[in-house]
Amino acid sequence: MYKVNTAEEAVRRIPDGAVLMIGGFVGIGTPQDLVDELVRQGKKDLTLIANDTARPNVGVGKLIDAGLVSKAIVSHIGTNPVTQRQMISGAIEVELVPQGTLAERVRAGGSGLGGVLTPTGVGTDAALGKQTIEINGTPYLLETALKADFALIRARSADYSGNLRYSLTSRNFNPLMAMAADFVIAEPDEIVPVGCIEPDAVVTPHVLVDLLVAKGATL
Amino acid sequence: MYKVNTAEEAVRRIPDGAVLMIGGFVGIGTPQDLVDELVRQGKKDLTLIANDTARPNVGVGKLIDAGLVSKAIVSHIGTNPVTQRQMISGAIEVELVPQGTLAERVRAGGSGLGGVLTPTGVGTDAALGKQTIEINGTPYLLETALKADFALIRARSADYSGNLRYSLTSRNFNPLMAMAADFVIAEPDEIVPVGCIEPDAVVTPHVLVDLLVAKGATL
Amino acid sequence: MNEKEIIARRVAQELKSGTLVNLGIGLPTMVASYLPVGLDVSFQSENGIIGMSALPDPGLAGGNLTDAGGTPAGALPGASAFDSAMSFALVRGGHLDVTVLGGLQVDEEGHLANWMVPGKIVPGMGGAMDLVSGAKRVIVAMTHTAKGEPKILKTCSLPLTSVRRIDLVVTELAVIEPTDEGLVLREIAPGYTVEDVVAATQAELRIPVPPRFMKVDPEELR
Amino acid sequence: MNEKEIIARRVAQELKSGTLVNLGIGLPTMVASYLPVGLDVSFQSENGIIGMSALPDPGLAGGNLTDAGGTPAGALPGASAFDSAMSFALVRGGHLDVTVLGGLQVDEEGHLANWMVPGKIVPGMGGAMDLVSGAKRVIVAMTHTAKGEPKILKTCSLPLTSVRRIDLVVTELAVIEPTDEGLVLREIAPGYTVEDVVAATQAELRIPVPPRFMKVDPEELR
Repeated sequence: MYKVNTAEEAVRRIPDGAVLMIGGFVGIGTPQDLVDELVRQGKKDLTLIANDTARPNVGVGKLIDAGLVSKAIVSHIGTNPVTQRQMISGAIEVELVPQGTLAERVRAGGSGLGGVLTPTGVGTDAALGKQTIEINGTPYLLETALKADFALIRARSADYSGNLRYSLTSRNFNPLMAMAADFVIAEPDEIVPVGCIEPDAVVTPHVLVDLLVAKGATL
Repeated sequence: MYKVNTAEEAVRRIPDGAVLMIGGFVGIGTPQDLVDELVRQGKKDLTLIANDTARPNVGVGKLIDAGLVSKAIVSHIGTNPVTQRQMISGAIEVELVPQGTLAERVRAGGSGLGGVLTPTGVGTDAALGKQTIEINGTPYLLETALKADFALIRARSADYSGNLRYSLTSRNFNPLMAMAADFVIAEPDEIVPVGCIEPDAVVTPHVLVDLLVAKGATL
Repeated sequence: MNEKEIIARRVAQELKSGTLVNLGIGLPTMVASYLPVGLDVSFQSENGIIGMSALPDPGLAGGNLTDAGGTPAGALPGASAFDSAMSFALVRGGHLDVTVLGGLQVDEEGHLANWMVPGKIVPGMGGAMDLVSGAKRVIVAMTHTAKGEPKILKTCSLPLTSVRRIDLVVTELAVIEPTDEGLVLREIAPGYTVEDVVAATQAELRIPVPPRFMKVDPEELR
Repeated sequence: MNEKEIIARRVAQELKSGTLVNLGIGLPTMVASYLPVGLDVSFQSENGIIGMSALPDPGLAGGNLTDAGGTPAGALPGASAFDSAMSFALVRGGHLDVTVLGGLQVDEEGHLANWMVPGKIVPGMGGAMDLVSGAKRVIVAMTHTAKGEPKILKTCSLPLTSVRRIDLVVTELAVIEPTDEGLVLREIAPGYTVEDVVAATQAELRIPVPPRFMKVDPEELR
C-alpha cells in the first residue's frame, strides 16, 4: 500500500474543531512540517493533546501563537508564557494532567482500556472530580482513556508500508499517540524500503499508520 | 556493575513457596536453563505466573511434570494435559485469566498502577468476583495488578550492565515480567559488551535486571 | 474437498486487502492457504507479530518465531514484533480488523462459547475473550455439528467467550449471520438443502427466499 | 560557593552507586556536576532515557536527544531510550531510586508543594506528581527562603504535589528530614547557627544536641 503524501495534502484532511494528539516534548519529537502546515492552513478551534505547549514559536507553541487551540490537555505549560496568558484571559481552556497519567490515558485510549488506576495525584487538586478506588487498602485515582480524531507523529524512519522507528528522546509520546487516534499521520525523517527496518526494531507497526508525509516532497 | 552468574547460583536465591513470573509462550521465549535448574534443585510449592503451562517436558511444563507448582495464574492450559489432570485431582490450583488481561495485569504491577479497566470478559465467567465499572455507559472489568518475587526472563542479547533485547515472538511476556518482580534473573542467548546495543534497541533497561545467567558458564 | 477445506475456503473470501487479520489455532489457521492471489492481508499472531507467514523458510534461524500454537512460522518483509501487552492493545484497541476463531457453540443472540466444557475440558480462554471483545469483525469457523449434535443453539449451554455478538458463522453446511432479527441463513453449501441445514441446527433460522448457495470452488469464483 | 552550589554539592553526597536517579529541571540538574569521582549512578530523564549525560559531545547528530527541559544532552554507553509510558512506569513502578526536585514549600508533614501558585503562575505539574508519588526516595533541593519569606512552613499554603512524605530537604542553610516526629534538623550549613536556621523557618524543628554541620567542601569530605 502506498501511503505517502505531502504535508499540505495530509493536513487538508483535518477539519476545524478536530481533536489532535501531537507528539513531542518541549518541541523535541514534534512533526514540524505538519505543525507549520496547520498554521498555514489556519485550522481553528483545535483541541490539542500533547505533553506540553513547548515554547513560543517552537513545536506546538506555533499553534498557540496563532490562536488555533481552544483547548489543551497537557502536563505543563511552564515553558510557554503565551499559553499562560491565553489561559488567564480565557482564550484557551487548559486541562493539566500529571505526565505519567497523561501517558497512561493516551495508552489506554489506544489499547481499548477504559482507564487505569494510578496512585499519582491522590489527595491533591489533580484528584478533583475523579473517582478514588481502593485496592488492598491503597487508594488510586481512576483515570480514563483519551482518544483523538488525528494523531500527528514524528519518527526517525518509516518504511513505505508505514512501520515506524524513533530516535532517542524524540520518541516520547509518539508511539502512544499513534495508537489512540482514528487517523494517524506520520512525519518521518526518512522513508526506507519495506524490509529495511527489522521486525524487532519496529516500534509502531504499519497497520497503525494511515499516511506518511514525505519531507519537502511535492508529489 | 558485574551481574553475571551461573543458572545454579541464580536459582539458589529462590526459596520454596516463591511467586515466579516466567516468560514464554507455549515454551517459546522461556529461559530453559533456569527452568531446568528449578527442577534440578527441586524448588517446591511455587506460584507460577505465565502465559500458559506449555507442554509436558517443554518450557514451564517441566515444572508441572515435576509437581513443583501449587498454583498457576495463566491464560490457558490447553496445550498441557498434565496440568489439566493435576487441576482435576486438586494437586494444582489454576486461575485462568484472559491473555490480554494477564498482560495488562503484569504490566500494571510493573508500572505502579493498581489495575486497569478492560472490556474483555464483561458478562462472562471471567467477571465473577470482579468489580464492573461503567465509563460513558460502557461496562469494564476492574482487573488488578500482579507482582512476583522473581521474574525469569529469556532474552536474545544482554550487555554486561543488563540491558536486554528480544527476538521475534520469543519477546512475548518477558519485558512485562522484567518490570513486575522484586528480583529479575535474565537468561540471554548472548552477552555483549556495554555499548553494543544501541539505546533505541534496548527493550528492558539494565536497571530492571538484577542478575544475568551465562549460558553453560561455570564462573 | 473435506469439510474443513470448505470452511477455510469460504472464510478466505471474507478477507479484504489492507486489513489486519488474526487466525485462531486449528481450523482458522487453514484460511491463510486459500487467500485469493494478490490479496494484501496482514496476519497478526497474538504471541507478538504482524506479518507472519504460515511456513518458515528452510534454515530460518533459531526457534524464536512461531505462531500462537508454537508451530514454527516465517515473517514477511515489513513484519514487526512486539510484546504481549502491545499485541493485545492492538486487539482490544480496535486495530484488528478481523479475527477468525473456532467455536464450540453459537446461539441466537450471536453469542460464542469456545473456551471450556465444565467438568470435562477446561483449556482456558487464552486470547479468545480479548479477540472476540476487541476485533472489529469476528468470524466463527466451525463444523456445523459435533458427533451429530447441533452446535448452533437457541442458547449456549457452555460458558460464553463474550457477550459481544459475533458477525458471521461459517460451517461446512452454511454461512449464517447473527442480526438484530436473529440468525439469518445467508448461504447454503453446495450439495445441501435448506432442510439439511435446518435439521442440523437447533436455533431458529431466518431463511431468505430463494436461498443463496455458497461458492467455494475457485473455478466458480472466477 | 553560591547557595545553589552548596545545595547541589550536598545533595550529590546522598547518591549511591548502582542507583537510578532523576534530577528535576533547574537547581537539581546541577547535582550531576558534583558527583564523587567513581560513583556509578544512572540518570533517568522523564522524556525517555536512562544513561543521559549532562552535555552532548561536540557534533552529536540531530536534535533528538535532550533533557526534560529541552536542553541538548548526551548519552553514555549502555543508555536506553523509551516512550513516555515506559518512562513513568519506571517512576511509578518503584524502579526509580531517587528523585531530586525543586520546591516552593515543604511543611511539617513533609508535604511538598511545587507546581502552582494559584492566580499567579500555573506552570502545571509536568512529571512532578508522578515522581514524588513513585520514587523510592524524594529529595527536595531548594533555597531556604524566597524573598525573605520562609518556605519551610507549618502547613503548605500552596496546592500539594503529593500527600506522600518526602525524605529530605536540602537548602543552603540546612539539611532537614521529615519524620514521624516532625521535621528534624540534621545538619547546619557552615557559617550558620541553629538560631539562623530557626529564624528562617516557620515550621517547628526538632534540633539534636549538639547540632551537626554540613560538609560541602570536597577538601572536608576527604
